[in-house]
Amino acid sequence: MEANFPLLSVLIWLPVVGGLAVLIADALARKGVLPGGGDRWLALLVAVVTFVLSIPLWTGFERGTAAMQFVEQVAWIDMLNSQYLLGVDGFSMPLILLTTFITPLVVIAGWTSVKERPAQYFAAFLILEGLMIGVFSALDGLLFYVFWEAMLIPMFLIIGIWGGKRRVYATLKFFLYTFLGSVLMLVALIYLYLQAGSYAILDFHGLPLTITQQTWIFLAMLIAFAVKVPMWPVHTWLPDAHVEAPTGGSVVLAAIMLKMGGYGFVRFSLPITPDASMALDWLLIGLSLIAVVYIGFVALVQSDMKKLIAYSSIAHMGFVTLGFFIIFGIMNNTGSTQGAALALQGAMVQMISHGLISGALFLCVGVMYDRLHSREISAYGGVANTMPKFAAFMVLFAMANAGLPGTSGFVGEFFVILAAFQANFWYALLAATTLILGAAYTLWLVKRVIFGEIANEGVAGLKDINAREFGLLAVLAFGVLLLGVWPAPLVEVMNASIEALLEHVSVSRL
Amino acid sequence: MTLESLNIGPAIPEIFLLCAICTVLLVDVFLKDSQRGITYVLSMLSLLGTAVLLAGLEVPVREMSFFDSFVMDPTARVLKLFSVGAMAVVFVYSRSYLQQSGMFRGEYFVLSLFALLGILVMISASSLLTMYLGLELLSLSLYAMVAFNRESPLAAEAAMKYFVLGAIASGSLLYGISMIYGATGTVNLEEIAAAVSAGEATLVLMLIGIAFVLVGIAFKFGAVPFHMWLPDVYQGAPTAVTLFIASVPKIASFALVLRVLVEGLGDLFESWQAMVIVIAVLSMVVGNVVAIAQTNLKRMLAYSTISHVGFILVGFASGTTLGIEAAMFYTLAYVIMALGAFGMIILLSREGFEAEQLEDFKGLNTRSPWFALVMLMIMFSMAGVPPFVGFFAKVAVFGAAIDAGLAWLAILGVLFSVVGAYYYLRVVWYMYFEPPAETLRIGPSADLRVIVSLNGIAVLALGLLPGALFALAAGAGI
Amino acid sequence: MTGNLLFFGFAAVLIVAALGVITSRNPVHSAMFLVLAFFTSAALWLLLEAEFLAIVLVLVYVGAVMVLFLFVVMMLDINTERLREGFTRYAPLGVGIALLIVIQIGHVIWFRGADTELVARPEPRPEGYSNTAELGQVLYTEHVYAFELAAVILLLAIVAAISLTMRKRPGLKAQDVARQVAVNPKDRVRIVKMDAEKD
Amino acid sequence: MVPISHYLMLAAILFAIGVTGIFLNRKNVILLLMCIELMLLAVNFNFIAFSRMLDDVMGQVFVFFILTVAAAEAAIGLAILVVLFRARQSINVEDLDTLRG
Amino acid sequence: METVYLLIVLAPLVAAAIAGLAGKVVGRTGAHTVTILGVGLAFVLSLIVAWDVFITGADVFNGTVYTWAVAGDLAMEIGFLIDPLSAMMMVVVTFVSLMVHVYTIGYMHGDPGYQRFFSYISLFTFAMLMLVMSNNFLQLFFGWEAVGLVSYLLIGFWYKRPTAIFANLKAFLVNRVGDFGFILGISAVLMYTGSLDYYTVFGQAEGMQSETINIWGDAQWSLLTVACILLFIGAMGKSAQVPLHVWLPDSMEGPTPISALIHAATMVTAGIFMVARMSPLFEYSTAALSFVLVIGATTAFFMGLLGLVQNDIKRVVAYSTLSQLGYMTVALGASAYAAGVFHLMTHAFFKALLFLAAGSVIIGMHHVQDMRRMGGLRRYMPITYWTCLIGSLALIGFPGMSGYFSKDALIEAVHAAELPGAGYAYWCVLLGVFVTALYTFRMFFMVFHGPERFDDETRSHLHESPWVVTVPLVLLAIPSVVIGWLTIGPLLFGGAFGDAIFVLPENDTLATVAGYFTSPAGFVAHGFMTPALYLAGAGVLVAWFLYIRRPELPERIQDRLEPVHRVLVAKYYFDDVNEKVLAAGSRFLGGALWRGGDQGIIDGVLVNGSARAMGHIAGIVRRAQTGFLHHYAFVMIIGLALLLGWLLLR
Repeated sequence: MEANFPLLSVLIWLPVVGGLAVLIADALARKGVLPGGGDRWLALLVAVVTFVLSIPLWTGFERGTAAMQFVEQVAWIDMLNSQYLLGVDGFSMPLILLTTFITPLVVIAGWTSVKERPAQYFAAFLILEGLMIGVFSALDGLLFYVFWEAMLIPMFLIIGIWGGKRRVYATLKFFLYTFLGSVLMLVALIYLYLQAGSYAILDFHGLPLTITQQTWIFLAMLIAFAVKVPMWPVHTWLPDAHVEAPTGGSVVLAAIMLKMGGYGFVRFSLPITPDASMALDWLLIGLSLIAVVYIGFVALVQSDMKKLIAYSSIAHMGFVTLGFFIIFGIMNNTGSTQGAALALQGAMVQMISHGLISGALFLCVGVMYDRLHSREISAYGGVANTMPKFAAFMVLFAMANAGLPGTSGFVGEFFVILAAFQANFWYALLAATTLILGAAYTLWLVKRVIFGEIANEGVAGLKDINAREFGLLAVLAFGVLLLGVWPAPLVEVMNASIEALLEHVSVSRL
Repeated sequence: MTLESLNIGPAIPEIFLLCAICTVLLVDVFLKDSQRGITYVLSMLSLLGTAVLLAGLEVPVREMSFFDSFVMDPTARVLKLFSVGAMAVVFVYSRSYLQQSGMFRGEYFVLSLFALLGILVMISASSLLTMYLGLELLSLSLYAMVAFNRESPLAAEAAMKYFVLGAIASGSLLYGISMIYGATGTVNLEEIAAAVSAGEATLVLMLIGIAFVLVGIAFKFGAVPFHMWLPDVYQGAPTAVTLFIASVPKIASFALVLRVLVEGLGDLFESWQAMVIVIAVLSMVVGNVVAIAQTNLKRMLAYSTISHVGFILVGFASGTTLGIEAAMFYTLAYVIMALGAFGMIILLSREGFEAEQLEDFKGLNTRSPWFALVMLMIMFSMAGVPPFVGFFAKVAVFGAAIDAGLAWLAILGVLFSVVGAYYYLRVVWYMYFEPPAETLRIGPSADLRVIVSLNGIAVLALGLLPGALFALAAGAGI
Repeated sequence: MTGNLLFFGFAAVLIVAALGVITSRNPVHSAMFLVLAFFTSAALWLLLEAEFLAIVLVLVYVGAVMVLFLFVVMMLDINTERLREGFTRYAPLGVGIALLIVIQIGHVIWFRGADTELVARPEPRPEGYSNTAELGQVLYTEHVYAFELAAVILLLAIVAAISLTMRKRPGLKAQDVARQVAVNPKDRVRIVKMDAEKD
Repeated sequence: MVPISHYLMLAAILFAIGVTGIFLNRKNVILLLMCIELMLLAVNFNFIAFSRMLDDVMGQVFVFFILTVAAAEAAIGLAILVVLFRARQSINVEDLDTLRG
Repeated sequence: METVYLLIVLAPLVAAAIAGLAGKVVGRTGAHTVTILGVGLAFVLSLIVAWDVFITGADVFNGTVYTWAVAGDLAMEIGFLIDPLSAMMMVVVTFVSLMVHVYTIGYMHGDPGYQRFFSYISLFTFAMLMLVMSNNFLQLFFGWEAVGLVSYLLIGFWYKRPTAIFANLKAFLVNRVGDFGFILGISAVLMYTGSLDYYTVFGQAEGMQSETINIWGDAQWSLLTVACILLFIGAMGKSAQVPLHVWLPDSMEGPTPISALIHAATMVTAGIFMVARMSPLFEYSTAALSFVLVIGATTAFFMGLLGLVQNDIKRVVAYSTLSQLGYMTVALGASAYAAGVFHLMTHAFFKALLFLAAGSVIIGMHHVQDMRRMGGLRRYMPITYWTCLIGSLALIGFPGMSGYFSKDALIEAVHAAELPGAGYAYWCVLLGVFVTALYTFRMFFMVFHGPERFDDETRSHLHESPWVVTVPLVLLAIPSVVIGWLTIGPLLFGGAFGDAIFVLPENDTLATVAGYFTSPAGFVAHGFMTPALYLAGAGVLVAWFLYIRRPELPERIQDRLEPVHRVLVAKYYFDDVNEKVLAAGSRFLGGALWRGGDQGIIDGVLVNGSARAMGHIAGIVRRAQTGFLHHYAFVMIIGLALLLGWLLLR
């Protein structure tokens, strides 16, 4: 790969253009110009090529530096001094890879189960992929915001068109909720622009701001990111969106979209407003812990599988935000950045890991839904009898969700709990309740769905997963296990950025 | 008096347009109903000629004509070119609609061109007198156009309401102008500005004048609480007329504010800022909230217009160069979006059927994925979602507001844009999430389809690369 | 003093006439009150030495516009019985608001404007001053642009009024000379050949 | 001579009466048109009074154009009225409530 | 040597993978062959390692296999620590596991999940080895949880049985409660030492003593005590100490080999092992040791009592396991780590033996587990009878048997302890001896002696189990008899554990015991001077009297002591509290938070409420647009008046 090859741009625009191409191919197929059915293959091709192209990001990524890499810079809106500025560091690069990794899986997952307007379905996901990569690679505030918001559109359609019975309610709620959160961030971004004279995020980082300014900016951005993460109490869109979304939608939502909130915290809140972050860390920590505990209990009583997993996602994302905001307490208590680095690492790894696990769990639910067209736990029971292979995967992912060591789910939680203890005993204590609660709701689900006697005729007639589904789940299982057994490569990529961030936040902006 | 002292050069496009109108009028009289296409072509040619002349003008700086009653500057040229272009789009959209509904008469074009002339006059007005005359030229044309479908009781009702309320607004505007005249002794905007800054004006009279003038301006813009005509007119008028009212005259309204408030009364900014803010807030609130309850798309878009006016006024309320540029950007963007939205309604209308109910958009994605996409882009653009042009319009005005220390106004604005997003989303919802109520193919002519498509693409393209539009708006605040 | 007397007299009449316009049940009466109001206004304008406009007001308004009004009133043949109903229930509030506006303006004009030239009593014009001439001098020079615009507006009014009101009514019997001339005997007379009746 | 303020006050009252007429009247649209004429008359008073006060002809020129425009306006208003009457067989203000909400 | 260690760990893992992933391909024979080979290899190599460590006296091996992750400057590694403690554990684990593997061939014969089962137990062996061989907390935790996972899978092996899948969920959750403490303990350790490596941590233990942590209010708690108690909570979960013991009896829902391997011999002793491993930490915290002591004593005595009222053969053994785990814990609390670990080892053999014997009985009885339907089995199953007798004698501490040495040593050690709670603990363990003997021989007599209480149908099928079952019984019986005699000397008093176990001189209770230890035989002789031996004898006698001599008596005693009996049958109401208060409470709380918080307040009031409010307002404002021209005009005029007023009043 040549040094000045615009890799990030290609990663962003290839799926977008590919998505449009799928639409066009479909339109031509309707007119009889092209043979029908090619849209799937085209979509898959685009997704896979995007993934392959993203691998150089990993291999060519220079470890040990926190500087932005693969930077591209083109003038965009001169009047607003906003540029088409892309680049990745240790925070964003793994997330981009996660995105390119998940999308082909989503395409494959929808291969046969999407009957209605498949071309639009695949196109929406491809466009979504491009936009999501854009979010992770944009280094210009306005550009970031454009991607951030534009992403809502394909997701809105995905839930609304291919969703379940209450899809309209769910998708409107999803859109308006996240939109409401985001617009305040826009105000903050504009304000920062007016202060810095440019939209470049790195310029924002160096901006001296008073504590009042910081607080307002922090709060405005907090709403945006908190909704996206989502944090309690602005989480209620997520269960609805997940339940109603088609399988692919749920997967992308859980695996990638939620990560944007977390990403926002490390890219914006912490470095731009470190003092406000420190002053308000109690709030974030409190909300995170509520997410872990409160949502854990709520997840326990869900009767809908997707809802349960959705709530579990909220609880798990609580670890991400917890990890981000305990760093001040840790640095204060221990006087060193070691624990804080652990916390940030934990939060970041948790994001990646949760992407794999929740994606896998939603795929599992999708597998069952494709067969019985129900997401109710009570409609199942004893699935292991008829679908042993599937049951094995399901149990594996459930265990990963419960944070079993050896799976990726463990790494992040472990790090964060270890670190949280250094901030405050009670933080760690409350966070550690996830060991119990997480296991309780996940395994109770498994117990009711997978184990037991065959509950009804529907379950009796289930067919085990086919090769396509097996492949999907196996790939994810491999990822989950690999990250669990050997997270070092991932952690290594992030280390330099985390060190730099910690150094950055420990200097007051006042 | 010589021609040189008149300096008619900068006004040649208007003069050409007037001549062209007369030609169209004359030619049309002698045409049979079946030859009405000639009127259409002639009207388009008039627009083309005007545009060419405008483009050919050399306007390095501010230039005055007709004893300082006509002003030409780069901003004016941009606005005029934009108006003429938008007018052309309106004509394209309207043609098939008029043919279908049996209203394909020459008067539509003549009246539209008169209105356009009024708009051009307003854009170049440098005195309150010419501003008033241009405004009346525009308004009177519009009143007549609303009642254009003589068989429709709704149209007649709308026209009557529009007329009466418009007359009150004109009266108020005139009353205000009289006060300003009394306070400064002149109606020339430059002289007024000079008098104000020199402190020669009687302040209390100016204040009364500003209040009354504001009523007139707010009415023309359709800002709350002077907006009551707007939904009724949008709904009652034939769609082709609504399309026109909703789009091009907003440029004139912008010019009205620019010339009168900013250029003429700029030094009294502190006096009118608060009022503009109040009006802007009310517009954003009422427009966005009431639109939620609408089921008629035209009426919904009317309330949407009201809310957009609120956003435009936020730009003015900031009172800075940045704000005025932002307002101009917003106005231009709005015109593009409004054209597209009403163009879509026209596109879906057929003989004896107006696609003006929300339900009529049900399942559009099944009937025509492409036009559903176009409508989707327009709706999201209006909602202020990137990467469409409407988003940057909002960024511009909020940026200006924050810059002027009105962050709370910006926050209020974004919050209500979220409320507004709901009803735009509802359109998308009907198009994409509902099964189609009918399966008829989309009929109208190729030119309409092409232009609507281009309109939609423009909404996206100007969103992806808004630099050009920003550059156009750049000169406004100077 | 005479000026004062005249002013207050005409002003009183004007206000009464204006009130008459809005309170009359019969639109014809309203129109008549309006005519009265215009006449008194013209008189008051004469006091302000705006002779040209005073004349124009009478000629244009009373002579043309009001006639038009009356014409329409008559033409539409409105059922006056139905109009004999009261004002809206917001009347008191409405009147209150109107009074408020008057008070606001009055407050400015009389109190806050006290130190300005508003209270000045303008001196009479010098001898030989022609209001008409003065207007005429600027109207076609300085204000030629506005003048042309006014012309366009009048043209527009013509076009608009015609396009709105002139129409071919379906039941209307009208002559079409061209068709009469171009008539063909074949269209009018049909020769029917019949077979002879047979028993 | 009377002070200019008297004329202005008279104009204000006239304007108010015109306005009041518009919202007091709920029966007859023609009356609305007449009220509008009253308002314009008030404006003209203002202009002429100021013109006299400032000794500036501009006010009168303005009045001249207002009269012109008002005539055109009346014509169009009446034309609309006729259209309205033909379409609805009524010019009752209270009947004009099809469009609302 | 590192290769050997790796091989020990990986052999069972690879075997498990083959049996599990390629079960269909390799078939039943293939599955058990490969797993037995894997575990057998691990056993042989463990023996070599043990030889190396104990006999040759090789240095302690402490090495890293690979770096798991580096966060900041904290390196987290996977590595092995091979010292006497882990060497001993490796041998025990692999030996018992091997026996169970062989036994399973017979026991699971004909089960459709045959391959899966072998895969699981092999996987378990891997996990357990990872646990004991770890040189750091991370890997310890990994192994800790992994054995929990396999335990979960195996208890729920018959996933169609509602009771089984209930039990496995319960087991996992209760273990998770322990892990909850455990992970906090690790956090506490990390916070102070900045490392997860054993040696680094232990090196700082002494300094950690003076560290305090502020948990509630202004009270300063000793960080070390907090850490140790938290770590011990983990041990309580895994080693089934009160009140986290509730899962163990239910875990008997799993196949019997599992009960032998996991829920008796190895996994449940992980907690004991862990505390022994952490002895350098615990030693510096008297409070933590007291805590351990009291908990262990309570478990030892009160769980033993429950064994008296059980009628299910496996449950009796299970409660016995609980009680014995309590004994080991008591030893830890008394700083007699070596005694605890020693008891761990002997217990592993004889308890595995007892379980397998019970399994053999169950096979013979065609999966009847109720002792009231047995009796007189001696005649039909001689090998089982004799091996079971050996196991029972070892369990009650019959002089000379392995259990005698370990139990007597630890009772003596507790006697010597001076910690707060030591007196209580001593009485508990002492009376526990009587109870142990009573329930053990109650079981023994009910099963093998007395009248035959089963039907003819059963009798016709009743015969001794096949060789794959009996051979492991015999092989396990041998160490059950001799291992104590052979190893007590070096392990307890010969310093064979070397530095692996650290005891402060002032806490060294075993030193007191060493005072009267001269040789194994001498120790046996000394036993006759302690009350424990007589209590055990009394227990056997009472059992004989009640269940052979006067079988009608137990009923009458039961009636006479109805309230006590009820409490015992209800297992002190622990399960009731857990299910009705904790589980139901959680569900209730979850439901309340969901319906009330999420759906009620957040969604209902805030989200949908504001949406509804917006719609409502829209409806109202909309009505202002009446359609009446005069209203429109009116609004405009009001607006004008307000603008005017505001401007003028400003």
